[in-house]
Amino acid sequence: MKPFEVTESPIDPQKYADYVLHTGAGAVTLFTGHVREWTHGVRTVYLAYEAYVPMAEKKLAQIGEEMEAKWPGIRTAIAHRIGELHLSDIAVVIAVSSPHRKAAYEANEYAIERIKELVPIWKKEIWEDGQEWQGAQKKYPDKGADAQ
Amino acid sequence: MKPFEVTESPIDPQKYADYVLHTGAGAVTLFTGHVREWTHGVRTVYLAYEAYVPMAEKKLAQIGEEMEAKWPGIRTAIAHRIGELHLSDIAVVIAVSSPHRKAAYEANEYAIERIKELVPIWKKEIWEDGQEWQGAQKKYPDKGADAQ
Amino acid sequence: MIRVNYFARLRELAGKGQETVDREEMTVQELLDWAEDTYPGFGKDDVQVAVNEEYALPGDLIRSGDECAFIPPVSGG
Amino acid sequence: MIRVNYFARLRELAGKGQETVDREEMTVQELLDWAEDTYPGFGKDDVQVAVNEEYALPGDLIRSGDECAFIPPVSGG
Repeated sequence: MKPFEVTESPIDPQKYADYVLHTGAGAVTLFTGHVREWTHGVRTVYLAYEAYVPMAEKKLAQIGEEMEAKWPGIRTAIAHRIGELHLSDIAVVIAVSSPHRKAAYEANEYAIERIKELVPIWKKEIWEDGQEWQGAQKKYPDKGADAQ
Repeated sequence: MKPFEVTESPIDPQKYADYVLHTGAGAVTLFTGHVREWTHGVRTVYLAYEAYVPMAEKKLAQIGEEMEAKWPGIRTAIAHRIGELHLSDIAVVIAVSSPHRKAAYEANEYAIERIKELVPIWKKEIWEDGQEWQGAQKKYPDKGADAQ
Repeated sequence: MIRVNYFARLRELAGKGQETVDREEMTVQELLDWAEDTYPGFGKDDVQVAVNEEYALPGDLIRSGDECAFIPPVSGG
Repeated sequence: MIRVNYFARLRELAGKGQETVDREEMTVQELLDWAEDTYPGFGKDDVQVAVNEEYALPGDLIRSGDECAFIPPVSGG
């Protein structure tokens, strides 16, 4: 298992939680992002995710390094699925372990915000009557105030 | 499965994540609290948890109601294990689903804070050379500023 | 008769998990005073009382048949 | 020769996932200008360029053999 990976296979979140757990960890936070049926009143039939895979995996690992620098003592694993995803499928999983709970929550939320800013992955929403690529980030997300 | 339970059995966190997932959920946060080896420089051999079980389950359900009132649209499940727990064993699991991620993080963290304030569960730390019951809450946690 | 439950440190101090107090009614504060008298070192100022599985205030009345519990500082999670 | 990759909306617009640009060197801005000229509607102001899997600035130089990618607004998660 790679701790920072883009995969075409269904995601088993427990695998990532197990990866970050160790005897120094008192808290593990596991975030999973799922395909939701309704967005802004429009019904999603399915989503299609696409990635620039080698760069996306590098950027996930970079986010992990940022996290471990900001919250010393945590361990992190992140995976993002690509391809066709249907209702309730997991698109992304973020696992963080920490000696204490506060860092586990904060670092986990930081990870999903950073993923949405800088990891080259794209989502197309497919509705009953149309489809559209999503995305509207800052032009230079990597150089923003949050970047380390 | 009871969504708010105190149990003597090992906790399978995925069961609680599955319980809260539904097609309206875009985010699931799963928190697990684990037995940690070192606390304040002292090595833990094991922990013994004890609960006033019927009241503890009521209080867990009350916390769930508080959460669903504060963050409409979320779904919650919480379990706490009692008995002898060893290194890395899960003591508590909190699962929250939400249409959007922010509420899933916030509500989950709220839950663990409230558990530590008001749920009648006690932890005894057993070290190589001694043991002690833990706990130092406010006298009336249920009536505090956070209570709804 | 009022039933009382002990947990954690208080269970070890009392040497029992539960017992009954032979009273028709008393306040929460009177129950705490009784416990302090009966079990030296009880530490009533740091102990809450639950009546019928709900936290009670010092002036609340306990009646025969109620189920009480002494709740020392909790430490779940 | 510079290799360029297209993703998402840009892949559909270009009708291909990758191609080569026959230049020895050019800046990131020149590559974006070339893309806008070649594919009307490219929308270069909202597109970043990665050079060898790292985000690059408009003035950065791209050399023959580099692997580039056009990165439209991302939407992972």
